[in-house]
Amino acid sequence: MKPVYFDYAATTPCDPEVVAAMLPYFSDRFGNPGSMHAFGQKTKGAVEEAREGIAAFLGADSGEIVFTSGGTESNNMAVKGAAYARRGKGNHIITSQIEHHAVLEPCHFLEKEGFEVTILPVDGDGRVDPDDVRRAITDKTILISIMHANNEIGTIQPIAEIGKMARERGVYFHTDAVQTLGHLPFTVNDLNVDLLSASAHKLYGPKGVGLLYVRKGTRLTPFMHGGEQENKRRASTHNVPGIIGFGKAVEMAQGSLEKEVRDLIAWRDKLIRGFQEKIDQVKLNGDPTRRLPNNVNISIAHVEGEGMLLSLDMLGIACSTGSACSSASLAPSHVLMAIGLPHELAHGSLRFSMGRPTTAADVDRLLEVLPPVVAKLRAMSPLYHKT
Amino acid sequence: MKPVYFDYAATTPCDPEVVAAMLPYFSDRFGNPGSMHAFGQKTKGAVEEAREGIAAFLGADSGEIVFTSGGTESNNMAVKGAAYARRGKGNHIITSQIEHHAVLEPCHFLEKEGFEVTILPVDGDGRVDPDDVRRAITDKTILISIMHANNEIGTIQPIAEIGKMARERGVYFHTDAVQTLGHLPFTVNDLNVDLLSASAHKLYGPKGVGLLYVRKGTRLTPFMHGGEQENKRRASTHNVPGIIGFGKAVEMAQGSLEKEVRDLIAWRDKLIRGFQEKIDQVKLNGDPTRRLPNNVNISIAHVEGEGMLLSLDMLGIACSTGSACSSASLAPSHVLMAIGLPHELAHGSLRFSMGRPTTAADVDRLLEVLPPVVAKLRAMSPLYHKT
Amino acid sequence: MSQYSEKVMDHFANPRNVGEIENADGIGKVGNAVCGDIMNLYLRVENNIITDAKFKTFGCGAAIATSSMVTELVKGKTIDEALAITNRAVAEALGGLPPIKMHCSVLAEEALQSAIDDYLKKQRDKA
Amino acid sequence: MSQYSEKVMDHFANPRNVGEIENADGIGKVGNAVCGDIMNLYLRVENNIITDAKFKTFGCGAAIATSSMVTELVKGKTIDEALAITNRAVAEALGGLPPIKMHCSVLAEEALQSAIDDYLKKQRDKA
Ligand SMILES: Cc1ncc(COP(=O)(O)O)c(C=O)c1O
Ligand SMILES: Cc1ncc(COP(=O)(O)O)c(C=O)c1O
Repeated sequence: MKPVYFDYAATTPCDPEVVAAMLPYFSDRFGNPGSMHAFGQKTKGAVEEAREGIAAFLGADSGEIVFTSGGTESNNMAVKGAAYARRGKGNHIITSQIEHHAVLEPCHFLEKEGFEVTILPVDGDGRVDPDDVRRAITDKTILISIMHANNEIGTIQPIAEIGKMARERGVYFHTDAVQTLGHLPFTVNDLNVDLLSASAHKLYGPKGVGLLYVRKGTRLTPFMHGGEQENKRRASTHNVPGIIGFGKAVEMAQGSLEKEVRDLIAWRDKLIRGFQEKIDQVKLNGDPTRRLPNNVNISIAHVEGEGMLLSLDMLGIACSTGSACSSASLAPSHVLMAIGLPHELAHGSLRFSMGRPTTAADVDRLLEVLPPVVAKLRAMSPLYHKT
Repeated sequence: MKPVYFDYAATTPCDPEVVAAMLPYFSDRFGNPGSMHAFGQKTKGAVEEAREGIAAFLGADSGEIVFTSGGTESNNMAVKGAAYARRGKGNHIITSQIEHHAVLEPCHFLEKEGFEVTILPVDGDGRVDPDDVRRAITDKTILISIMHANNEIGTIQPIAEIGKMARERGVYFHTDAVQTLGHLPFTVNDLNVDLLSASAHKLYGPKGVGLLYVRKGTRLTPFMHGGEQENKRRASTHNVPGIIGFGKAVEMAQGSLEKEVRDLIAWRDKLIRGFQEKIDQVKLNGDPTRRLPNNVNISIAHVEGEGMLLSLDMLGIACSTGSACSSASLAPSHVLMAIGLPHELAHGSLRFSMGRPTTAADVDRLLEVLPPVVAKLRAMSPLYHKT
Repeated sequence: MSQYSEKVMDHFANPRNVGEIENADGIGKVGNAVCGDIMNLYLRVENNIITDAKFKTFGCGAAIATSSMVTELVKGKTIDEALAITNRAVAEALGGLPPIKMHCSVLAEEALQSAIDDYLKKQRDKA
Repeated sequence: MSQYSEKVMDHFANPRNVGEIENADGIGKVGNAVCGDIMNLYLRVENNIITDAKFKTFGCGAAIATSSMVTELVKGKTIDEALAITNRAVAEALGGLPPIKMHCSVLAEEALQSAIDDYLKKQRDKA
């Protein structure tokens, strides 16, 4: 049987149309957009067209889009760039416990450089309380970075509300929208953000290309220092095929977003209900309704995540886990810890994330395959006792 | 007539074999190498194979290769990474006037952060004097960064000698080999380097992927902060197709390098002689013999570079210029200034760079087309008087 | 699944000797939920020879495979022979473990030591 | 060549009025080699009307095109009319210039002003 992929939050396959759009830019239209000759001007035009399409989708000006190498770079550029640019004004940054490492690690780096970072807690569903943000803002606060939706537990944050507050206080506001661009409908004005990160490979575009939206007037110290590309904001030869692919991916998302959200929410809720009916002692992680349409994250008591993941993989189902055993650091997911999950339940977590190619049959198959896997592993577990 | 490309130093077309190697990794083998399931493990294996092939070509261990998004990132990572990691030991960095902006700009950034940077001059041929390096080293020196060969004037630097000195003094040594990987034969041990940057799109690989060689034991603070990829040295989801393409490009260079160097040197010297015979008041920029096989950089008195570039482009020949008019900053090339060229000659510079697809007929065509272009523009020039 | 050897995958997918031994002669319980691995090992010992071994494990693939392997390795061994089984021996019998999973083999060794300690203590208590 | 408009490329490729005018009635020389643009403008003036204009320019494509355009624009104009020609007018006549090239149109305006100043000074000297 063909393996079924339930890990779209980790990465997505390039849509064949995206690949087709990229293909001419590898060997035929290969010029460097920075070159003045015809080879260069041709690709420059194509890059600018992609930029305009993406900007329009985001409700932004094309001059506000900076292409990067991915979500991680966008987050580094936003956090470090704003911090260095506004050091004259203050040294305080506010973020949350459930941010991606690509926000938290730059913050930790900046702490060593003399910045102060407030890391806000979240509630049991993984939501940041806007009142906590309000209370944390001081005269020295220069940047707030709160993600749009969490990649592990799918919780959607009250971004617009926090953004409004940030604007009132003259604080830059960044959101990591890597999990939401092309998956939820929004514009940068809806969200009240100054900076927004996205990554093409999460929406059927290629790996290795991302963007940072930078609202006009937002000062940023460059992160990638060097040549004068991207209006001197981000150096390095443009990844032309990547950018073209990103443009195409956004164009396609624009067309299919609405139907996708509807389908995915139905399947997501069917999976959640189904797991809870078929398996005892299952907990849903993350907000039950304010969550990504494609995200199901559960903790299954008394079994460990990697064991379930491996068993599912052998049965042709690919998913991910927040278990310690799956990471190089041997610590369980910081997100699951932040929502107050006991260690044992954190170790027993599984994330199933769906995508455009997911079918109703895939969902049914998963609902059939998981319960016996859990039963088999629970039979080996010294912790499990039927309730 | 088909346009002829003489700008391989700016970027190269992907070899069709490289594209073919990448293709399966967009939509079919698309897994995230960080994922534990079969989709991820398959691409992880492919990434590691590419790493091993490239490492072998460089005479390095595969554990010493870190994949990045290009030459700019590699340079940023090397320079900033070494500076932050060794701040306890000292704060002094040595580099040269003819480095790429992707080295100079990180250095300027670090100056604002309290580091001291010595920027060494070069001689009229663009060579750094190893004795200057020796004299510049102090007890506080933590890093020396000198490029392997210059991208504008092609001069090859005495890297091995400088590297030996650096090692004796316990100073990290970085070289920007973006213009030489796959174009000159060398290993990291030949060069005595601790850190070496390269970029795939300069050797018929894809744009948006590069590498930093990091000699075992070299301490670097991460530049791209975030997840645990690349042994925690460089965060962000791997650009799998890009890395596979890079691996293939290196494999192909390995096969063709020797013959290419021979052909290109012959054509290079034919062009230089030909220009000097057919056009009066032409100066070769860069070292006449210790130069990249594919690089011809000349200054033509009394005409401006952009005008020549446009005229050539209309006649189907693509090249580049160090003229101010071609850059956003309106300053002529810092490299041409560093070799002591008067402004007027800097404005009249052209770079022709050849590549694997270049033919003898292309070379002849260029020799035919340039002289009348120069004559036409000189007829308009208030500066030109026949000698 | 290139992370694990075929042997590991086999012992994970078809673990040997799962379960508990009633009135076991030696019981070892190691690990805790915080670090994500719990291993319970049960031994039946007759005339100083381990005649049966069973396990229950909460843990990753490697933890289950090492549990399974250690029960296989000890069966038929004398107590002294069993005491000489190191974590490396368990890992090697599985065709190797990824470096970040070597701690699972350590846990298996500890479980075995602990079960034997328990057996020896019970013997002393009887005497 | 999307950087420049078609008009710019036309005036660059086929520049009008290249050359010098012997015993010109007004000569303007502006720019220098350091900034990379030098423009020399020559005017023939009869009865207060510019009857001929020529140029010699060292500079980029935009510098050559603006030189060519300004010579076209002034021909047949009175001195007062010519003085009213701004850099924007030159740029517009060329279908626009990229922002970083607007300084070339400024240079063309300056060359024209300088040539007319020279003409007026010579007239005064004669009188
Ligand atoms: C929320 C979030 N932020 C950032 C990233 C990093 O993006 P990339 O891997 O493209 O650098 C990811 C995914 O890896 C993500 O899910
Ligand atoms: C010598 C040198 N260093 C660094 C770079 C930057 O590489 P990339 O454009 O891949 O970031 C280039 C080319 O652009 C180069 O020629």
